[in-house]
Amino acid sequence: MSESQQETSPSTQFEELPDAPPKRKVKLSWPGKIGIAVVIFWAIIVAIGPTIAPYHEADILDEELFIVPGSDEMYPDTDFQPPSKIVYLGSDYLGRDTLSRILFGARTTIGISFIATLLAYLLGVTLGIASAVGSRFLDMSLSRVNDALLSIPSIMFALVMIAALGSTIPLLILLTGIIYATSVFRIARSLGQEVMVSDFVEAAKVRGEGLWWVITREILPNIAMPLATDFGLRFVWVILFVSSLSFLGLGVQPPMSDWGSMVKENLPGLVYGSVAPLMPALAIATLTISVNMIVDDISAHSGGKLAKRMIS
Amino acid sequence: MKEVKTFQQMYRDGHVNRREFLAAMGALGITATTAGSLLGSASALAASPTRGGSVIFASNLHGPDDTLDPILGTSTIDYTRANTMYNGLIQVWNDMSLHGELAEEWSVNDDATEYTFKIRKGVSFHDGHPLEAHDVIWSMNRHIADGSPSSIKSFFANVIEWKEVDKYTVKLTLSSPDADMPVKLTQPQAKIVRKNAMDWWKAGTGPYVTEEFQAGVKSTHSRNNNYWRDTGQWLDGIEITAITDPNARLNALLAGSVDMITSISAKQIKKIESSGQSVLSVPSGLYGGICCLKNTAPGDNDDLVQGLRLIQDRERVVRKFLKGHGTVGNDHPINVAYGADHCHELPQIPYDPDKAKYHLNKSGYSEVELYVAPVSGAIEDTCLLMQANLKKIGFNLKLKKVPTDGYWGAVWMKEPLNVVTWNMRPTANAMMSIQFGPNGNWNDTFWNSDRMGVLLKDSLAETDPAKRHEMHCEMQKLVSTESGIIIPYHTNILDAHNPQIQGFSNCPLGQFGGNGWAEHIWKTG
Amino acid sequence: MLWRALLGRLGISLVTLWIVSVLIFIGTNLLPGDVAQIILGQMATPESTAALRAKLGLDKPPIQQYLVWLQNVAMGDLGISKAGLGAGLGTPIVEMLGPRVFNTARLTLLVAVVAVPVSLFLGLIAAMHPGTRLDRSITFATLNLISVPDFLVATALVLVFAVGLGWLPSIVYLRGDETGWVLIKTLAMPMLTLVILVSSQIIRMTRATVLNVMSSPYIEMAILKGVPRKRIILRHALFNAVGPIVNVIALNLAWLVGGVVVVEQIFSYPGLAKLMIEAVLMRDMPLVQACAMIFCTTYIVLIFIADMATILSNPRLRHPK
Amino acid sequence: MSALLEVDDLRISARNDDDELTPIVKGVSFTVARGEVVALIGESGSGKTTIALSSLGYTKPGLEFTGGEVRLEGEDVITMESDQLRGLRGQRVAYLAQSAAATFNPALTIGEQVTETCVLHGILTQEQADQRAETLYRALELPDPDRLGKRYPHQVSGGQLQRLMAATALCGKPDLLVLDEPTTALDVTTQIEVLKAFKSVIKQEGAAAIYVTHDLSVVAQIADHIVVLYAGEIQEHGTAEQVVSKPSHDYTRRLMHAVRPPPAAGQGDETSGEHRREAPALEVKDILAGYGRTQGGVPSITVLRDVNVAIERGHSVGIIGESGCGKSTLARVMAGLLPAAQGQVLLDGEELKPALQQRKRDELQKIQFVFQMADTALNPRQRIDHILGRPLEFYLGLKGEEKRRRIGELLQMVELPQEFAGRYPEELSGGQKQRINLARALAASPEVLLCDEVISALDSIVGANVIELLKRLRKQTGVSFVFISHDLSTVASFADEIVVLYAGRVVERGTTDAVLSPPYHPYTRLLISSVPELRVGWLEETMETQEAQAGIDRVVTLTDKGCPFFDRCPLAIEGTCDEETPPVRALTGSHAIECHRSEAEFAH
Repeated sequence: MSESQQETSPSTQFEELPDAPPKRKVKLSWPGKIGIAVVIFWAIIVAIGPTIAPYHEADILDEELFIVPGSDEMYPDTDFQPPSKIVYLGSDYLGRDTLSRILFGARTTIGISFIATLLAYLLGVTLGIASAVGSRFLDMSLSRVNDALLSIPSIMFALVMIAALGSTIPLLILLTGIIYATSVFRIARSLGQEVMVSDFVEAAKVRGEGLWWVITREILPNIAMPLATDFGLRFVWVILFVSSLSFLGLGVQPPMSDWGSMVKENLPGLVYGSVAPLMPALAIATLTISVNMIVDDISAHSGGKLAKRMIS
Repeated sequence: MKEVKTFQQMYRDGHVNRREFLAAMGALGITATTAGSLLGSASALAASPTRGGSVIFASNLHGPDDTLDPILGTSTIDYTRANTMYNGLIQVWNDMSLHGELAEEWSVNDDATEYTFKIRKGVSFHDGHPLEAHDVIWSMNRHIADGSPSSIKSFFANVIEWKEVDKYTVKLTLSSPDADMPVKLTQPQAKIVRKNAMDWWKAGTGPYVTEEFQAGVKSTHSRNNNYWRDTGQWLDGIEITAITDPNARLNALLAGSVDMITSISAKQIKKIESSGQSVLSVPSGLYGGICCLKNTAPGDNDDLVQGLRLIQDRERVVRKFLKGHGTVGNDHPINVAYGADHCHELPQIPYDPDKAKYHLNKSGYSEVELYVAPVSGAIEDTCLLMQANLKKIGFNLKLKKVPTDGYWGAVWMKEPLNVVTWNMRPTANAMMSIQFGPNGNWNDTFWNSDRMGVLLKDSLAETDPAKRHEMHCEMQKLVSTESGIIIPYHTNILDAHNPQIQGFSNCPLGQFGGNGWAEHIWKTG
Repeated sequence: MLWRALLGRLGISLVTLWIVSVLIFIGTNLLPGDVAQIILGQMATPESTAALRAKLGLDKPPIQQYLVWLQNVAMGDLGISKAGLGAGLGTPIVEMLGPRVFNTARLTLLVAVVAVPVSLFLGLIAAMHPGTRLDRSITFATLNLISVPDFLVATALVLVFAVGLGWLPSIVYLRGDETGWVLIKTLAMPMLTLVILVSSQIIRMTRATVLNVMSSPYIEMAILKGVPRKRIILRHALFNAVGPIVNVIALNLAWLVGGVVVVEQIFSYPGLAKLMIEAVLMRDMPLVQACAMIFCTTYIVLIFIADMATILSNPRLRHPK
Repeated sequence: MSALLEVDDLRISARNDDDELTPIVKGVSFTVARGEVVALIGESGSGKTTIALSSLGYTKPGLEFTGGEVRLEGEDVITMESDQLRGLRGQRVAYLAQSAAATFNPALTIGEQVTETCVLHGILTQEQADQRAETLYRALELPDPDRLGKRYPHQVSGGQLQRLMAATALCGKPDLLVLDEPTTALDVTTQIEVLKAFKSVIKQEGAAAIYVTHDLSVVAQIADHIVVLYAGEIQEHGTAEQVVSKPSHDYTRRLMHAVRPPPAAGQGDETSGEHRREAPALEVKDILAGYGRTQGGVPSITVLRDVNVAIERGHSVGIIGESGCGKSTLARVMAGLLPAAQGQVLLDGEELKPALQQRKRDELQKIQFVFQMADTALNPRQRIDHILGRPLEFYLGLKGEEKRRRIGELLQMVELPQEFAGRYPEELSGGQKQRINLARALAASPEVLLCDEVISALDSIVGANVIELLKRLRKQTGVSFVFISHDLSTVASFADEIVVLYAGRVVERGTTDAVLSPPYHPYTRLLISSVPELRVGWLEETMETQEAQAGIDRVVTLTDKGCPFFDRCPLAIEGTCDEETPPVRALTGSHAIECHRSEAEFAH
């Protein structure tokens, strides 16, 4: 490791010993690997889901499809059918194909959540860093407003706003983004403050560097990694939040499918033992659990510091 | 069927059990639903009413705006409470005939502008005060006062005054003829309360007295021992609440937490019956439909409306979404539940995608937007089916899902294409004139027809049944071809209850026999 | 020093509360539709609407409306709900909130009484034996539970305990006179759901915090002093982990008060969250504002208490030099 | 003497994620007899702490025993079960860590932590333990012994905590003490106190000890035997006398070489006057500075008062004082990082704006700041060429090939190979990082370099190399240096002038020779006498000569009136020194002392 060549030293036999063992690369354990595989799987579904779906998400399947050969029942039930060769994951309350709707819905659910998380980061990191580097007054004002927003139950906040402004996808994304920006703000601010008092930022300040340079060259690169890990966690919360909203009926327009409202609309099937409400719920769970497993694995390597921040 | 009667008898006498009875009915080719109701009437045969016990009733909607003030009532739970606590001047029977309630009798002048009501003597309010004319006048004046919040204020827009003739006689003067005034007085909002009532709890004359009331939570009621008539009042106590979530409501019944639940969906019937609970399915004129505003695009395009009529797979809607608990609609409100006024001669509009495609192509539209709120049990499903079927013929129907709250103010009668649900009215004429009359308050497709006005007026005066039927047929034909309403289905009024509770009427004007079940039902065992 | 820290926190809490009141006022005024018109509904005429607007003070400028509202709230007068207002007999919101607050408080307390000790115990057990099978199963189970939507947990429990086994009622139907065992059984399903959701969070946090403290030099020192593991965790580590743990408990309690919409909806539990949803749907502005104020105040008070606990558990502040 | 502890061919390895083992300790053997102190000496990475901890049967997480035995009274502790280990630790073998501040649990009282072990092991009842603790507090000369147990760790000073750590270790009357760099983090004046206390207590209790350190002069004072380690292997092993006076191994000699001689007149690096100009390169006048809200020109916490320092062109000025005396604050005031509340900062005779945001770029360029911790002063996300290139670009506008060439020159200047340009800081060792840190400051072609404790975080050999480098750079470039350190011998070997700071005031200043020879300010005298000498027996001699009172560490605060050194000063005049601000007594040349006593009185 150490390769100093000190011509001036009396002997070169005793090299300066390294301070610490070289940093270990992040190596994922098997739950982490499974997590990555599942996340990649869903990413592919987002890309090609609609093309491989056997039916369209809006298709209400014809009764003829379900006629059992030899039976004289002309109008067999099409709703809440168990998985079969016609409908691989069963049919929903209207007689639509659950599999197709999950494949179509992946794009809606994951897409909305992802964009909302990105938005939350854009807002939260910008304001959080502004708060960390800005004046005491700016920090105080931003923090208090943030505290106030945090104190409002997020579902309630969304509910009031959607009731006020109508249920559209852009609004859903905007609201979710704002709601989750509050916690991103706290993390970005504390990370920013941590870096802000470090010697290398002082060094840049003594050099006379401008604020913009300090933020982009000194602060951002140093908080990027913890923020990236937190992004995963936040993404999970956002998926759950968006699902809860659509479960409460504040979501996308029919016949578009999203996983949360699929659970909601098929809930009556539960008492008949239908798998229709379980399948989308499982889709949500596989994705969120996987992301969490990856994050857990990574943060286990960074000494659980992340867990400490999860509180915010 | 003689066999059926025999089996009912056997069931009543305990020779066959419930399962055997249903099996026997199946063998006779009787559908499960019918068998269920036959079983119900068999039980009714079996048991004579018994006094005692209490029931918990769970409606479908409640909230902080629940009220005991009759004039503010807007929901089933308010109507139910009103019928439990109060009486009106006039009541409607199961056969839609009108009878005096707190009014012993009434008379009307020739041009229907003056009514005289004889108030029943010996009736007292829950707080002991006797009922007199000034109570009636005070109650009715609340609807016509300036800024009155009454939800049926418009019904009484033509009232000049309510006047006390003597202690037990009231005279009503109208500014314009109104033969339907007695029907309006049967509304739950038009209940009679004690003059200057401040606290509604003791302000009624009805069969049950309110013990406790928490808006959005529940109310409890106990028998009024000084009730002025003998209608049974079998129950000791009644608890009225609501469970908003349909699944939770059903689960509550299945778990035995409540005894009666309103507004079940057709899809829940199978589960309810297989769990040993009873379903009350009353055929009704209640319908769900689609309004195309005739005064604006795209509803003003007849081909578009025609195309949308032809794309309705009505049979499938009734079969699949209503599970048979309803009737196929023919794009006018008057179905078989209206009896003689229903026009059976009118041909049924078919499901014809090809013709629909032809009309839609001709209309020049390839895409329209329809506002949907879950205002009626199967309306959302119907629209989704319509959307899927339109997609097959290359037409894009965009659905804009909006919440029910605020729907009637913000969407209905405003957006060019919207959905609607209408309760059954006591008469075909009342129904038609509210929605399609020339001066109808709620002409929700903005369709105006002079001919319709003439027919409405004449049919009221016509005494010959055949001619009257003919007039009604013409009206129904007009509505189903020219107006902007599309009515794919009429749905039965569906409620479910614990089989121990009996004595429900089949009045199709509201949940559980027109919301007025409190004084009739009883609980066995 | 201690007092300065406490007063500082109190000041921050009050400022936050004030900002909350402004936000709530703005937010609720964004809701479309004139409250007066909504109250009057289809019966609205221009005159009656104007009259009601004047009566409700809606004709005044927004800032004045806000000040009047704030003053009333500060005096404990949350206003009159729209319910029954038209008849001139509006229901005071304080009265309407009473039973809902009671219900929410009851459920929250029952859940907290079960969840907090259980999760502290499990979290500590996991932290005491890191890497063991026990720890890994606790970690894995809680990871899964915090990853799935709350409605899935709720429905799965209904499926098992109500539909499948038939042990518990699937909805909460409170007659109001339940006590003891009957009450517990009635509330069992939402309680169970919430206990599971809340515990997973607290367990993970407890474990992470204690493990974090476990990597500090003074714990290594305690090991080298031959202190038994149990004492290391319970005396050396836990004392230093109080702050974050109390914080996470406070956050979860706040969530139980205002964030359990889905659970209250599924089990039809007449709590505050459900009341607020109903109020939003009915555009009952004073009621929405009152509910929101309760939620936010609860949150701020709980966080304040947690901060106090953190400050008080810190000997640096308790025993200044 | 029978061996208490025998370490026999001990091997310890680190296991990484890929399950590969890297040897850390490679077959080490030595013994510790009863009543004997054995020192393990080596630089960081030599495995000295790892070896010491093995006597408690403990390895740091990630490490594991891979061979050999560690026998305590013939019993191998490596193979012990955890129950046995618990009995061993604290009871028979006790450990004293480097930083007492970190190893005392902040949430528990001192008393509980001191007595915990012996009560848990059932040696003493709580009452007996409390009594014993009190006895130990007295023996260790801790203040307020009867109430100390009820206090919390943050309520006592660092030096006291370090002694309390000893009390913790000794409370259970262990056979063997393991002391891991127990004085490294302390100021010299405190260090001597603690060493004194340790030595007498060890003798009193008759315990054996393993003393881990990198500082040979400390070892010489306390150890009977010395084991010299490098990279997990023993280089030399012998009695203290033998190793210190006749080192046989190359590495030992290098360690000896790195120990700077005690400060004395004549060590200073007299700079020729060739760079001298009229005005000093940098001068601060009547500085009053501190932290917190400023009211009426006075900050709520005042750190510096009446400070005047001038740095002549090409000269190097050493600023010395204990931690908390305000020396880093002074550097920050000069750099503009902390605007002074009152007073002036002059560059080439021109007044600078107090805050750096208001200073011009070329003014900033002329004063460069070298931070203490190279670890944190270099952005871990930037490559070395980027770190060095930025000032070139920023101040000098260099770009492309020119910039690259200059980076190469800078690396050469700080004696680092060219390929380091492509590396990240975390790939470098501590000394290399400090060189980069220096090179970055030099890249700006400054006139004044502010060096804040630049070698205090480095091991002795590495530190000595950096000092050599600095000396050479000074000759090469003619840059003026402000050299801040708590180590008088380091300053003495580098500076032409010395400024002694005590509690935010300049108590003495002058040329190095003048400051290091009588007359002394009483505080300077204490500082000079506290620097350990590399010979056996120095500690005992000093303990006799030194004014015992002055050495006791106190919380040093800047007093509003009087002389801040009053309460430690052996020459203090009651009623005067605590009431009146001492006058500045100008002596020969630029030499000045701030004291109420006359030259004659402190000249002895």
